Amino acid sequence: MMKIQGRVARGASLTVLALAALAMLSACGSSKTVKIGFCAQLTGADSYVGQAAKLALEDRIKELNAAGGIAGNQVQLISYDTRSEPAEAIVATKRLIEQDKVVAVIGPEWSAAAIPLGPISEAAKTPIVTTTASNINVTVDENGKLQPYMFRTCFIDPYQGYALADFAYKELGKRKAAFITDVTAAYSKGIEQYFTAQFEKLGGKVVDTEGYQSNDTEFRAQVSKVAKSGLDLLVVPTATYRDIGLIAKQAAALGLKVQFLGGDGWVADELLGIAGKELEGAYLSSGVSTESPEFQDYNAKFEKAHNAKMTVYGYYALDALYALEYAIKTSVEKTKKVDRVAVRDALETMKDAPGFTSKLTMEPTTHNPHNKPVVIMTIKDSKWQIVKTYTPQD
Amino acid sequence: MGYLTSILILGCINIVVVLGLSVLTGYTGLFSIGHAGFMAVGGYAAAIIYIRLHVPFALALPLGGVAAGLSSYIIGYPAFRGKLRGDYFAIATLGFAEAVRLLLNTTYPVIGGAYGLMGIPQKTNLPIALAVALLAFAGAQSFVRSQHGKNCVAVYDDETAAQMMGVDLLRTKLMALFISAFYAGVAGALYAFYMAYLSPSMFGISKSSDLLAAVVFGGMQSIIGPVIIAFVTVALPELLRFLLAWRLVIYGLLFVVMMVFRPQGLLGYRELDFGPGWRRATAAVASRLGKPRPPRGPQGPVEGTP
Amino acid sequence: MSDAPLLSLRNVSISFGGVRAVHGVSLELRKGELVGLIGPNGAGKSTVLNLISGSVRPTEGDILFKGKSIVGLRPDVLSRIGISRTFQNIRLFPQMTAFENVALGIHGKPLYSFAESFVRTRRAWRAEAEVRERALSLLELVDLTRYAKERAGSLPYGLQRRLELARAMATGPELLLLDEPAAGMNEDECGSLVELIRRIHEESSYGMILIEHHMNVVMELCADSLIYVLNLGEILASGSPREVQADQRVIGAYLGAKRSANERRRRRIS
Amino acid sequence: MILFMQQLVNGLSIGAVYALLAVGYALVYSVYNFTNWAFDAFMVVGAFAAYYCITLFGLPLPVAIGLAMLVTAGVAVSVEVGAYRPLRVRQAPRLFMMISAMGASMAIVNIVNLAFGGSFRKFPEISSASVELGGVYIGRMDLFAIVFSFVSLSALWLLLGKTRIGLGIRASAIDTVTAGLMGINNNSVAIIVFGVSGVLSAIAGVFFGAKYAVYPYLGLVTTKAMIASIIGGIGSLPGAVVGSLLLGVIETFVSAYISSVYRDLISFTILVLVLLFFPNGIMGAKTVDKL
Repeated sequence: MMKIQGRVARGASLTVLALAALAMLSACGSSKTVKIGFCAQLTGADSYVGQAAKLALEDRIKELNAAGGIAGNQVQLISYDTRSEPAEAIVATKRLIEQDKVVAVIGPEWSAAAIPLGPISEAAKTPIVTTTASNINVTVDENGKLQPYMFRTCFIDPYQGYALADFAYKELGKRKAAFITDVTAAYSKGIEQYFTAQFEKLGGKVVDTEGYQSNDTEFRAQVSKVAKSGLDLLVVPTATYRDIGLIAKQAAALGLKVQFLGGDGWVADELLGIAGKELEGAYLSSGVSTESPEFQDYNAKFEKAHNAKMTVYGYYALDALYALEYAIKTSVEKTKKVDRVAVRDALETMKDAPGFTSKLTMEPTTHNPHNKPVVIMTIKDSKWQIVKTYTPQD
Repeated sequence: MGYLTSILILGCINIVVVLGLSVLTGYTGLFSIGHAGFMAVGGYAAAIIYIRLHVPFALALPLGGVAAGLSSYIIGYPAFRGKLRGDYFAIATLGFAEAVRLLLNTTYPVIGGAYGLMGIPQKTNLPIALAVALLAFAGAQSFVRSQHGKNCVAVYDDETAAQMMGVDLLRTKLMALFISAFYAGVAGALYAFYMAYLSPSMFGISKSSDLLAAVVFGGMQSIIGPVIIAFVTVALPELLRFLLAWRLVIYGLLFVVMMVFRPQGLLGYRELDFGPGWRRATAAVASRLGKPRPPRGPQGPVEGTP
Repeated sequence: MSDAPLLSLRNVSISFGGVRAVHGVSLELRKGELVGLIGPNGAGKSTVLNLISGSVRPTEGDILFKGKSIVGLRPDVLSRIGISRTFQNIRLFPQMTAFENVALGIHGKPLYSFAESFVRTRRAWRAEAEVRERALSLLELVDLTRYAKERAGSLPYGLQRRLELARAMATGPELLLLDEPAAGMNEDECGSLVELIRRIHEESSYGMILIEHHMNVVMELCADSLIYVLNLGEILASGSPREVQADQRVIGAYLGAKRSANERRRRRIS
Repeated sequence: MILFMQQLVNGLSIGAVYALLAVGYALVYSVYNFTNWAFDAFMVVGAFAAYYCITLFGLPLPVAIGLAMLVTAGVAVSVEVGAYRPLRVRQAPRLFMMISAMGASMAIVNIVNLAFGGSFRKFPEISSASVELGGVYIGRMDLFAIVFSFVSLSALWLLLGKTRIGLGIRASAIDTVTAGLMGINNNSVAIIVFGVSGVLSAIAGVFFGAKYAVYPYLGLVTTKAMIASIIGGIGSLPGAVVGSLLLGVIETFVSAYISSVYRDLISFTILVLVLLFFPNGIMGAKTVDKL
């Protein structure tokens, strides 16, 4: 009996030892390096979101380090895969903060994973800059309290909902909207809520709201029901291109000809592949667009280097990195070292800092980027086309 | 070192639920692929009574376990009365766990629904997790050696013979399920107070099948084996994190290899020692054999039984 | 009540989907009496045992134990009120040791509460010691103490038979049903088994029903008591061993009807 | 009224997808009464094989489907030989086979995901056009699915009922060891059974891919097929089809008339209720535990 216990005990202690060694190894590193964490969906069905962004960040950091890093510090990017699950995102973020001792974290990209990180970032006093999590509760919780260490570089759903409603009512002249919403996604519910508020304020009416759960593939029941609701506009604020692709195909199969409207969750070239024809003439809101002229040469360079197409998620990630560059520089000027709290303060008071897509100004009370433009796009013979740009002032 | 403690804490939490599951699957032979459902019930129950009813953390933990244990009767009672066995019972537990997860998904305004329940303070730290794990381990060891525990093994080995020897099948199975659900509930509560956040998607099918695999790999009718594997299944994915998608392929192939080449798992069917009680008894027999005595006929029923 | 028979079957029958396995069987057994139950294969002997031990439920008739009807009670309830049995094909708990198998008979109905199985109270320890004491004495009785820690599944056949007997006695029964205990045993193993069963019969006050094919075992053990002969689910005859052996109907049932000499000759040619 | 009819047709069309899968699932269960959890992986392999036959090699649809059937049958048989046979020969408890099946499925699905990436792909050939009958739209694909599940059911019924191989399969289902003694080569029976169920799941994969999209996680729908075949009566082939159509219609009416958010919750609740109160489903065989 003893022989077995001995062997097993030794096995268990070996595992623990290996773990400790691994932890030690990655914790140290030359003192003149600043570590930035990046947590994104690198595998699984939504890997299209994380992949391009990771490559874009690595390119930018190579440039920075070649030019001497940020205020003399070489930059190191540590990225973890969250497999589009909130629990994994939390564990990965904790690992970045506690073990890798990063000064700040970029990502996660979607609201469901970003919202719970508020209290965690505050406890660890480490700023987190989410890239495309547009739900309002990411930076301000339900009862209005600001999450001090949470920031974002994309516009927020209220503004996206507002812009869409305004465009649908005034430009498209639609009066009776129906919704098919992913009730399990904070992002979808957010857009539905703010769109309805603005649309009804303008005099429109929401005739029917149908729900579904994420990862559903069957929408015929909802589409058939909506088709009979006398709608002239079908708003489908899906969190990923997959849902809208399926809904559009099934709507076509059921002979429903209606004007589609959606949010920036649609943005992925795969959507054009699977439902480009069915969504001809649909409109959607998006942050910045890969089609806008000023990014064409960057896209070309990126495509040549990685033979993968650049995505909007990459632009937002770069915005987050630029914001951190500014904040780290300010922190070094003020406190002579790269300090998490100093970086946070710099982010909060950032005014017209150089960004990738545009100048970055952070609203101190809500930690949302100030007047980030919303671009309204349409799908014309299976390609994105920019139609109009909304900026928050008007 | 924060990260290492988080692996140790998550390891302890996994150990607690795997200990409960090894009583149900390893010792009583009832396979469940729905134990994430009981974890969810325990986690949400503990979090809600803590936040809404201000029940102290030390009480919320066991109460979470009790809630999960009681919920096990919803599926257990009809299943065992209907003599559900093998695949059927496993699929029934899968159905139960998915129903729990989907139900939680639709509770948005009340307890956060699919967006998750926030506002849970982070109470679970390493000492608490270790203490609960040790307590669970001692409890499981003591249970499997008890008369109730042996009855479970009898139910696994031969239900009909066990019944003939006076074992109440329904009560024994419900007891084993209650224990495993209670352990899962406590583990769920520990998890809730560690992550400071709960979302239904944390308790999906993949979590349940990981737990079942931990018991089967650890070895049937063994406590130590599943405990080691329970810890490894938490540490390994973190270690293999750099392998990204490949780790799921390796993980899947590991299932097949283990089942084909070492079905009894790490330490299956091999209890490491019998514990003190045993040594005293054999000594007593040895001393009596020394003195020749006419073999005493079996007395009537032992006093104390009705 | 005290003179009511330990066990009485009244006109018990059962049919499995049209096939009448047992029909109109009645028999009585007093405390301390050892009764034999013999008959050709498929006569329904084991079914009678299954009826008494509650594994199957009779379609007609009644079964009384100490004057009270026990039809429809679960086997574990029957075991607790004093009915125990061995099985035709051994059904020990293979993964458990010999000691654990016998102990299981004692604590089928656990002697302490669910909570005490986690935290042993003094009462629980005493109950454990008691169970160990009785189990070891039973093992001693069937001479298996040496194999106490062996896995039941790995014991040789003859020892498994004796272990099953010890386990059946462990429940503290008043009625012991033995289903072909000597099956598959050679001569001297039968001898020592007969010796063991006789000793148990003399020293205990069990009522016992013995199903057995080894005629010498039955005849020897039931020398001064009754033997029932079952054929095609009905009681063909009953009486002392000598009467039963001489009864033409019994011989016919076992060996087939006596054929005239020439009929045998004709059959051999074709 | 048209909405009712449309929803009924929607229900039947989803039911047909479940039926295609449930028949394959019930076949393996009826023969080996073990839940073949690797079933979703076969479906994924079938869908991807057909998709890449068309896009990479430009093969016409029927040839692509034929090749997909072959590839999937091959994968199914190799999974049987690799992951199940050693356990079956050793008569390991069925639930060990279940875990081995889960492992095989996890490995295959993730290999496909790694090799081809997780994004959605559209089947170029099969158009999802639908025909309109009095205001009710019926997809051509759905008709194909309903027809095909009945065809495959009756073909299987004939194979099992009327042919010598079928007799061998049924014999080895009842008792593998004795069947072996009777000269039936159990291994070849296993190859036939898993080959056939591989072909069925390939068809279901291709069909699902065309109706929805081709992606590595399309196998999740097989849990619904499992529920359907349990409702119909586990192990009974006609039960699988009936259960599938029933589940499809119930699901659609729930999401149409109650709320689509509760659809899956309702189907899992039905599963638990059926398992608890009619464990043999509508048409399942009563299994008595021989004492």
